[in-house]
Amino acid sequence: MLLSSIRNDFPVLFRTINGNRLVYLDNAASTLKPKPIIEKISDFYLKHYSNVHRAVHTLSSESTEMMEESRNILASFLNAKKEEIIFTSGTTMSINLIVESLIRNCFLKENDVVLISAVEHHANFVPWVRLSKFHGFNVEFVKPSGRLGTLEEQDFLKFKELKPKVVSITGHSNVTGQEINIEYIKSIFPEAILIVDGAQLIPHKKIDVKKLNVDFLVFSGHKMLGPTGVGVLYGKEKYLEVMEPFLYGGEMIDRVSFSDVTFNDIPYKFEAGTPNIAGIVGFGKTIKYLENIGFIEIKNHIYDLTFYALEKLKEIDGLEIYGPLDERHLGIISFNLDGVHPHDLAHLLDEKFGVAVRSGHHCAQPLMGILKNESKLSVFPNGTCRVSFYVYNTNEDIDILVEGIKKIKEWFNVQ
Amino acid sequence: MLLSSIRNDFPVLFRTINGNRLVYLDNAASTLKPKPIIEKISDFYLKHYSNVHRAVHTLSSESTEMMEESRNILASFLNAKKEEIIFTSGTTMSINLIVESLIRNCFLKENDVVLISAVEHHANFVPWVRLSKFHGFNVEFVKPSGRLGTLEEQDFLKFKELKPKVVSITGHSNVTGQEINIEYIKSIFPEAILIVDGAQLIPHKKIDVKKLNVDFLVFSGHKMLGPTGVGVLYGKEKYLEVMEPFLYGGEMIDRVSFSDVTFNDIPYKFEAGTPNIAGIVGFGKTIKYLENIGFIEIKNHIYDLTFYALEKLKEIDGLEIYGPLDERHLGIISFNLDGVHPHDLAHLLDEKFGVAVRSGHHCAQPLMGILKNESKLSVFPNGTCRVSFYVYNTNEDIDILVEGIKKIKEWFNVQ
Amino acid sequence: MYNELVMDYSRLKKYKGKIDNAIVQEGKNISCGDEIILYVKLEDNKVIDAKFEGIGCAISQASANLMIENIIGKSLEEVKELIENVNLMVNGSEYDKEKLGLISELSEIKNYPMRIKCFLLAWKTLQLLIKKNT
Amino acid sequence: MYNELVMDYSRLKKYKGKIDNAIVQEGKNISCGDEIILYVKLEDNKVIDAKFEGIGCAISQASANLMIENIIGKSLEEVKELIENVNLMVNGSEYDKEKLGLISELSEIKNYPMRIKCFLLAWKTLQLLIKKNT
Ligand SMILES: Cc1ncc(COP(=O)(O)O)c(C=O)c1O
Ligand SMILES: Cc1ncc(COP(=O)(O)O)c(C=O)c1O
Repeated sequence: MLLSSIRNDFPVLFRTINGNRLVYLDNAASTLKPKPIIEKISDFYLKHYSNVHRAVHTLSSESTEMMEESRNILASFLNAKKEEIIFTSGTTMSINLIVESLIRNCFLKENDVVLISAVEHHANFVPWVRLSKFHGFNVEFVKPSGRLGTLEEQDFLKFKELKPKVVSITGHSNVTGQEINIEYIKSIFPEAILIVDGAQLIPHKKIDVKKLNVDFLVFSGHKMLGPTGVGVLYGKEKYLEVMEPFLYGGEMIDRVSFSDVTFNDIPYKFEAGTPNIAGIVGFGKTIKYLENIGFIEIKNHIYDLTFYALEKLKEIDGLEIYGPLDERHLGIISFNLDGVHPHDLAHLLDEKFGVAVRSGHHCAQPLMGILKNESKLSVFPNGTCRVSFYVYNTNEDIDILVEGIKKIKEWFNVQ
Repeated sequence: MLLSSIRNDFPVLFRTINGNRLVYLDNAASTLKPKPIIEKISDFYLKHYSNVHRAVHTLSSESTEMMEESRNILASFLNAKKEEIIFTSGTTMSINLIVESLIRNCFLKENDVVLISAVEHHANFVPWVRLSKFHGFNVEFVKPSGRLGTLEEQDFLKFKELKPKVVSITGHSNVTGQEINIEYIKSIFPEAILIVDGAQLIPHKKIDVKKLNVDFLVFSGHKMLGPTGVGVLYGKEKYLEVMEPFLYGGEMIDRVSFSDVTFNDIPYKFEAGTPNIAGIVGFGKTIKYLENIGFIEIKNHIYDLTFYALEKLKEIDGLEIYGPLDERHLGIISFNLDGVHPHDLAHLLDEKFGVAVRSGHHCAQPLMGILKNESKLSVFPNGTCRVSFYVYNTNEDIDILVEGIKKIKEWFNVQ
Repeated sequence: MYNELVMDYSRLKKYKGKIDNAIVQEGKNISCGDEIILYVKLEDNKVIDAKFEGIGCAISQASANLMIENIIGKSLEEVKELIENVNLMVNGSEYDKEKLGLISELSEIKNYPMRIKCFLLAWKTLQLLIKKNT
Repeated sequence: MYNELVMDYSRLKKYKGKIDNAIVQEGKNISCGDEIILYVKLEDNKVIDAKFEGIGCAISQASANLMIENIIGKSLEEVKELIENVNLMVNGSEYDKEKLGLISELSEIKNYPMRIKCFLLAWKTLQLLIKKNT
């Protein structure tokens, strides 16, 4: 599929916002949905839907088959076994599952060390910090020493001697757009359980979990053209086999008596209750859709857009860009315009130019504190503007964005 | 809307299964989905979709408004405050949230008593039994003393002196179809935290949570024509305010630092991460759709079908029906045909007559053990056949079912 | 939303600064980190002077300036009425347009749920100040 | 799925019962509670007799009866081959149809993922019995 014709799959791109055509640059929050995926979901509901796993009738067989087909698609996408693919409601749930399960299994105990970074999304930050209060393990933070929020490889080396039991790191920052070198981190902490938050990574990078040798990899459907309410937890079989479940209920059990319970095999052990069947079916279709475009093509396209945008944004006086300014910077650009609050900038870009961008702390308050200390702006407004690209974006989108920023700058009389 | 014309909203009802028209009687597992709700979801994805809550741009405002509109619909449906409506991925997740949160808050402590019944679905059974092992509270079980799995009011009285801290009971059994008298249970245990599993109750009964005075009420969208992956947790404000969250991540926080976290207001405190936005929007539409039919009409219709089916099934020699045989029996009928394994019956009903019914333990293994002890059959096959009705079912559906059972009986040469 | 009124009032300097011997109240919008310090001088239950310090978006600044302009010289009773009407306006309810004067030209704020917090920062802080000091 | 073969073999009586001094193995399908007790008599690595007790659905009973009929008189090697081919058939893979004889008339089972457990109960139990005793 040609990226140039892909826009036709997204009718919302032909909407106008206050008279301007929509320029959607909030993809890191969530992407738009193409017609073939929406139709797959409708079609499933209209013709095949019923509950899965538990019945012998035709509709239930069809639903089960369609859901398990999605699991196969995800497994081969990641080069995992199908038993290693657990469907969750999203990245947040996936991470909470891992943390709580490690605790219930007494794998994480008092005084153990968990290493995360200071650029994590709250989803990979708050569970660790909060549950450490109840269970007494210690959370350590790799803080960025590079350019305005950039994690450098040596930042991790300092923690080697702490022998962290768990290292949980984003594969791609949702604020600075920095891609993190997971291979390198794995090589520093070969003994640790390595969890990778792939929410921003997987949308543009096909990962071979065997090759990368991560223990857990989590991501969400909605950030890669897929439906809401569905995410994936990949976990190595050897961990999943012994881990205590997170949610208890139907389908995840083997035998239930008044005194105790035994559990079903993986992956079902971790999928209590009726799953988001339509979401899972839609997610399988999503992977097929993206593979049809080609992940190499997707990454190249996003790379080109990022490069183009960085060049143009750098030209604007008083505009401060966060994160690395080299090839590690991909897909997401956070910035501030001196003298203009990010909420005003985002609001006006939408209102006057039809450009949808995000403003705020992007669920990364700890990183905002760090950027504030290092910012060269006269006032750091405790948040940033963020633009982020996906398959349907064009250079013209970026031109409209840049024109918009310039006009708003004039309007605010920023010198 | 007339129930007679409603079938047109469900195109799948016009499918044939091996040449027979589909008779869908597996509604207790999950219901079919009507066109208006599927279209609402498609339309939302096609025209308005983006992430919620966090952005100032137009699409995000629209998505947020549509999602919060669903919350308002659910709140007024239950006569709750909108802050008391938490969206989850389903009943199973709702119950797990409550159990784990009560534990984290140290509300449930060693030696405390939790009272549940022996007819609970695993979703309201396994979390209590399993987590009691880790945390040392005691789970007590109200066992049915009535006809073949029927809970009687006096069964509860015996537990009064144990002063349970928590009473968690299904409002409607998914096996016997018995509607449970929640008012009565509330009156026996006025001091206990009362949790009602409404997964099978809410599809046909509009509950006023203020009047019923329950502390928590949980249910799933997919069992009442709604989308998969979305459920509701109603909780009294006074509990939600003080409870520890279950999932940690974005949107549920207030302030995040390297040392601790403070939380957002309810309901957001309990909705970490990107919600199942399309599912929630669809669920709001679902409630409107059902209210348009009218909950009284729905209940009457299901009552008529149940009465008709019970009469007809009772006539079949060797067919044993479980649960009460009075007006407490509604919507769901579990039975066994002597000498025919429920899997065979269910399979043949589908294969030869297009009738979709469920067979097995219905995620209620403890109850199966009880039924086995009390059964009058020559061999109780450790499971039952279950038929269940919803708005689109007709007496003709039941005629086809009964004819099918009779033919299969002949075929198996059951005397 | 960004009409001339907002732009002009967001840049206004005259109500910015400290007042000695005034009642002081801090306010914070945690979601965006914006802060305000409000100074109000009361005499005989009347606001005789008010100023504020702090940073924030244009909407929060304009709203704060308009607020100060509208409370100076007013009795506490009148100020409370003003706050009440602002809250009604923001919620999209019926309100007394005359009482709000220029402020009502920002009524469009009700359509921007994400910006209401910005708009209300000063007003919430004022409300707290009154509650604590009367 | 429910052809005459299944119906007939599900009702067969001749392979039901105990065998004294045989190797015994219990099997259980936890999801439906069905149980089987398998009795196998070996001599010189050959199955000289086999029977089973237990209840279950028609498919599990037919499958058990067909299994017994097909293993009596066979060497352990041949039995293992049989099991292998049954597993292949059930998974929808290529298998040696001739080796399975009548059993292959139940190959449709592969289209009923919910019933495969029923079909395999006897076979899994046999597999376990062999594993434990050789
Ligand atoms: C009574 C009862 N409780 C809980 C559940 C679990 O609901 P869900 O699978 O939607 O989480 C069900 C349905 O399977 C049920 O019937
Ligand atoms: C890096 C990162 N991790 C985790 C998340 C949370 O994902 P979700 O909201 O789908 O659970 C996000 C997105 O918001 C993210 O960008």
